[in-house]
Amino acid sequence: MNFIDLETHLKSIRKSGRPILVPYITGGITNDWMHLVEELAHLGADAIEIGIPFSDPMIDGPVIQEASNLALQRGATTESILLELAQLNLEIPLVAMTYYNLVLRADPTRFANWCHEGGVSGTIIPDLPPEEMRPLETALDKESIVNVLLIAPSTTDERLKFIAGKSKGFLYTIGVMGTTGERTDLAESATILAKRAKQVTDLPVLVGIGISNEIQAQEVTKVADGVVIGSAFMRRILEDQSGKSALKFFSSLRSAL
Amino acid sequence: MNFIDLETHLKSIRKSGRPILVPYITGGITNDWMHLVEELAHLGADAIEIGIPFSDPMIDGPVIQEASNLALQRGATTESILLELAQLNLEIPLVAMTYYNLVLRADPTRFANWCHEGGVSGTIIPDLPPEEMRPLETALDKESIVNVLLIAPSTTDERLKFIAGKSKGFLYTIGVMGTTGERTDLAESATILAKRAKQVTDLPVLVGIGISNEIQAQEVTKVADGVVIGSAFMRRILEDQSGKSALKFFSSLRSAL
Amino acid sequence: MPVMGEPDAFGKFGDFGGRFVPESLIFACQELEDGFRKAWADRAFHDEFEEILSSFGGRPTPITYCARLSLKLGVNIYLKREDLAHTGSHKINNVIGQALLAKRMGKHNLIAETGAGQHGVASATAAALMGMKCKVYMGAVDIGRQALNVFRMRLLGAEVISVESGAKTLKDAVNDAMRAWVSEVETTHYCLGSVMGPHPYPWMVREFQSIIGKEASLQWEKLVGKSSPDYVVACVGGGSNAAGTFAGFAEATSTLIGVEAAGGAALSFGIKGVVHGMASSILQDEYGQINEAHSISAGLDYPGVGPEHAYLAQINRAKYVSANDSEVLMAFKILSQLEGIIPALESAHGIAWVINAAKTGEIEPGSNVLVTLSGRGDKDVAQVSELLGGFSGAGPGLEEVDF
Amino acid sequence: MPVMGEPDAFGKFGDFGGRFVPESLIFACQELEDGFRKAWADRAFHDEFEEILSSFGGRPTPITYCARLSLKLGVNIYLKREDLAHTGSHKINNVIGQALLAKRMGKHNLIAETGAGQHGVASATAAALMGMKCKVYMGAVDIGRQALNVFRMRLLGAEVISVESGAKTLKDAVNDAMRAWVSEVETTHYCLGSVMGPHPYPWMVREFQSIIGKEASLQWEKLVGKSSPDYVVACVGGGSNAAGTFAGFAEATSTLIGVEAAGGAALSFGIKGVVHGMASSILQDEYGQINEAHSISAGLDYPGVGPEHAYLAQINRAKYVSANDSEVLMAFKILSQLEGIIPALESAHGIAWVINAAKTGEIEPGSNVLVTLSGRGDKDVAQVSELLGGFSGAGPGLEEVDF
Ligand SMILES: Cc1ncc(COP(=O)(O)O)c(C=O)c1O
Ligand SMILES: Cc1ncc(COP(=O)(O)O)c(C=O)c1O
Repeated sequence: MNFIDLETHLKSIRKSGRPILVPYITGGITNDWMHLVEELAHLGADAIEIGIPFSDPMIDGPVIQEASNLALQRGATTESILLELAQLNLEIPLVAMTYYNLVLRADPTRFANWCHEGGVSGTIIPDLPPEEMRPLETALDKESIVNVLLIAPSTTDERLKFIAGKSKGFLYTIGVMGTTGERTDLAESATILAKRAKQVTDLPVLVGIGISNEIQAQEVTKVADGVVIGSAFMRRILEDQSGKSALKFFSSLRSAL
Repeated sequence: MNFIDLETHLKSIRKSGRPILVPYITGGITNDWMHLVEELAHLGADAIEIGIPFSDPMIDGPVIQEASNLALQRGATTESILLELAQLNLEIPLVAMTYYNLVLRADPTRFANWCHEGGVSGTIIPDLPPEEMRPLETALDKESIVNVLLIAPSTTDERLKFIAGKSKGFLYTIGVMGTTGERTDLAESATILAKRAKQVTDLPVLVGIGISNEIQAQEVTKVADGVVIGSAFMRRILEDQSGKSALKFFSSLRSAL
Repeated sequence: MPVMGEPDAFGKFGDFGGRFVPESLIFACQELEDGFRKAWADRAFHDEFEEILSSFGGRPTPITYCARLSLKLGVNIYLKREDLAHTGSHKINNVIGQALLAKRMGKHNLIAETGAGQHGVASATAAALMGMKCKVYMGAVDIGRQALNVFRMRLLGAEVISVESGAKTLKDAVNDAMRAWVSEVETTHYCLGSVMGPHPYPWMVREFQSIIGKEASLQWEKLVGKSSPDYVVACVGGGSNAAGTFAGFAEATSTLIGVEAAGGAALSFGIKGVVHGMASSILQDEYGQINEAHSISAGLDYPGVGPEHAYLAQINRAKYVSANDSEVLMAFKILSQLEGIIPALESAHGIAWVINAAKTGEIEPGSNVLVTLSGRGDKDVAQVSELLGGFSGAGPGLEEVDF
Repeated sequence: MPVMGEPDAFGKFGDFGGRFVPESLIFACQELEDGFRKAWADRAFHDEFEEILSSFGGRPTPITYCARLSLKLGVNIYLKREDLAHTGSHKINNVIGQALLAKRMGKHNLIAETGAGQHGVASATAAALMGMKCKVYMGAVDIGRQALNVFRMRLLGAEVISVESGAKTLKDAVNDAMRAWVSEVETTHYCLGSVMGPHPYPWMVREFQSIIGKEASLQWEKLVGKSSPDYVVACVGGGSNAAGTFAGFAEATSTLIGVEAAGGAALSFGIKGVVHGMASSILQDEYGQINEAHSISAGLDYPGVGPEHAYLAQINRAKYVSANDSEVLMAFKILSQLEGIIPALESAHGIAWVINAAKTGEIEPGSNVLVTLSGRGDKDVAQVSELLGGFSGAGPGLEEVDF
């Protein structure tokens, strides 16, 4: 695998004027999930977030919970998912998303190692606050992998600056106070927060959590540099394991942005 | 009905040297219970104790409890039983046994009146202690009916004298610490108590509660002047409502004494 | 002479009380009276009694001001919290007293009657604590209805004896316990559960329970600062929690209110009679046969009432009223939802009356009302849930209470 | 520096604790920490907290000397009686504190998680008392098992929300409560039930529960006269009753013993990890997936443990042991039959360890042992009866206990 620098890659897309589109997929969710990852890349994903399933995913709503359980039942582990990724050869960066207990259990160094093997450019650990990320960061640094930090509508200005200063790759903007999952309306909070973020950082600002359709994606990317699409995509995989309808949904999103 | 003085009658039997034998029957226990009363008189009963059934018969064991319930279900009341007795014409005295609530509910004067109508010579109210018997006694006195008091193995010497002094008709000796009902062995306590009673009173001393068969009756009447036979008789009526086996049992008792 | 003093030489409170038992029990009652008299005159006995109630039983129980309910009703409601006593009701006060007394008198076996099982559990508890044997008489019907309490008693080491006589409920359990006592009287103490039965029980049980009223009146002074509540309210089954409470306020100006279950209101609908060794007001038919009582709360299903209550009613020192099942269910819910206290259904009778009386103005606005909460309602939750339509779903009757 | 002092700036006790939550909850945790800090520095808050625990909650709870059990074991056993607190366990201490704090912070809704239902009932109680809305998250499986507690909560006006995620038990209820909190954080306080979760919960809940240990150490001086017990023992689920108890003796010479359920012994068999917002010792598989805990007592069925316990174990100030289900059942019976106290199955873990340790001589004869009896066992009676063979008949296992 060729190593892709996350921040450079995303910034170059931003520079091109196109909104950044990052789909999320739970690793190991189906037998041919790797194929889906490849398809996403072909269909124009700018990066792909790979979820490593955890038994107690605190920030995830019902769809991702179900996907995580399914993947775990199918035997997915941190190692198996990351090492499977090594077989891919993509032109876009991969970002591994998981919870901190899996990192600790593997040990940060081994985890960083597996990420490296899998060609992962960045990590997202939503329950790992910046104050506690030193051990992981140290391990990731050795592999030139970055850790992406999150901000939320409730994040204070001061803290937003602090987080933006520590985040690498991009800034993950939690669009809504809540768990992952689709919402009928785009939360106002998403746009407001994206605006606040843009004022303090040059990092690409991607909004995740709560983006459910093209209209919302268009709306939010008026301010933000891009979006992460999770539950809306995963729900379609759970409903149709072939992934066809999910990929179709992604295509139409891509055309809209 | 001709009035029979209880004490005189029993003393004359005692004088004849024959043990006094008093069967107990629950009033209203069968349709022809009056007939059983007559039969008992013919078979040599020296007096008959007529139980007036109460819902909560504190000193009665299972047999008399069952008999009381049956009689109540058949509609027996204090008044109905006592007034039915008026139809009899016996040569022996009748003694009404019941609990104080029925006396109070009727009112002592009315109760005494009904007793008088029924040709009853005496009453036994086991839950009415001598200290409380004034209202009943006053009412009974007017009808020349006597109230029989009870002593128990736990009665102190001093109290035994007190009770013996207040009892009329005879002294009812509770043979055993317990409820009415048959016992395999004659309680030693019965003989001891009868002896104690004989030392302080000239009243006939009759032992009741716990006398179950001829041998026990013979044994106890070596000391006491007679016995009251309750559960052993009533059990046979409950088992054979015709009363035949009960009467047969009574006959054999009579022959033994 | 104090209003709630000793009964007379015959164990009478006015016309009520006495010792209407078969001669076989007279000696035992006398012996018990003597034993109690001596113990109660002995500072050491009081000390031990109070020490156990404190270190084991959880006394003193607090007085809780019901802020939200008081606001709604416009009268100030205070609860004396017997629900916080060990085993969940005031019954523990009495059994600790009697078990201590029994031990002092050299009797190492206890027998007790029970209806819903609260007194049985308390008796089994006292027996376990003091290393005594305990037999509990309980109607076969009640055993079927109160399986959990049966198991609690057995767990505590007591033998539960099924009473098959009569209607197989509380009244019959009393009969059978008394019958059993007759034949075991030398080694056995009969631990009666309320201010009923032959002398000295009504007096003795009231004395043991008077710790409720004594505590409450001292606490009242500290808490409210006035000399006494305007109303002192307690539910009445046999009448022990009421008697124990009233004992602390009988000499005060408080209006004393005893609340019976409408289906077991011996003082409202009873007639003077004699049962279970005492003369009192008793539910009976025209022939003098004792009626079964029927109410939602097993602990108030008793056709009689303690004789001292009949006396207090006669001399107009206390007033006796009743609450029906639906008022009680409502009070049960109201106290739970407004104050976070699930009361025993028995205790909810007192609350039910207060709610009604406050609404009708019988209790003047601004009055201070002390209600004895005789027990906690955990034991009743299963029954109430059935009455309200089961555990699952939104079930009727659990909408937020508004009145 | 005190052994059980404040955690560091990151909310850590040594290597454990912290605030491992999504960024959406960071502000709420900070706000809560600030609110708690201010309240806890305010004499008026302490006064109100203590006043409610006393007038409503039944504090102080007594210390009971177990005369018969002590005689049998040859060590002196004293129980701190949290079973006598309102709602039947120590859980009320914490919820009163949190509900008061929430009100002070202007939040009028509570959410809570519950396993067996004890913390849910306590939370619903505090909400009813203070006129707050309350939602309780409870695993669908637990709802099925604990129908009575579900009804108690609803009776108290709380909404019980069935958790359908994961294994549908306590751990999943915590997840769902946290998820719910994220979206309601402005109006809602998450009333966590033990010394777990993100900072400041482990510290705050320990402070609210430390009333157990503070009371006990004062009572101990009066009662026993020695400066401190040789052993201080408490069961450990999340660890709140143990932390609250230990807080009163951490500076003393007492050996502190936490007793976990053998099937949920996070400290004996767990590995350092992060779950529910904290770094602690956690039962997990080789991949880091969290294991379900399994024990007879629902309240100890938790795969983690409060971080301060992990710290106290690390620095060897407290020792953590475990008791298995059959030892616990035996202890449950022994305490019932020898002392007249039916303990919660959770609390019976502490007793079980003491019995074993006294028998093996691990506790020297003549030692003074203080055990926190965290709750009463009424809630467990139905379950135990099934385990012992049902309510009726002589059933196995209820023969008088002899050991
Ligand atoms: C909680 C409670 N309250 C009241 C009563 C009624 O008894 P008493 O009137 O003797 O207080 C009972 C009887 O079982 C009870 O359990
Ligand atoms: C009675 C009782 N004890 C102990 C516990 C365990 O909790 P903790 O370890 O936080 O005290 C519980 C939890 O539900 C409980 O109900």
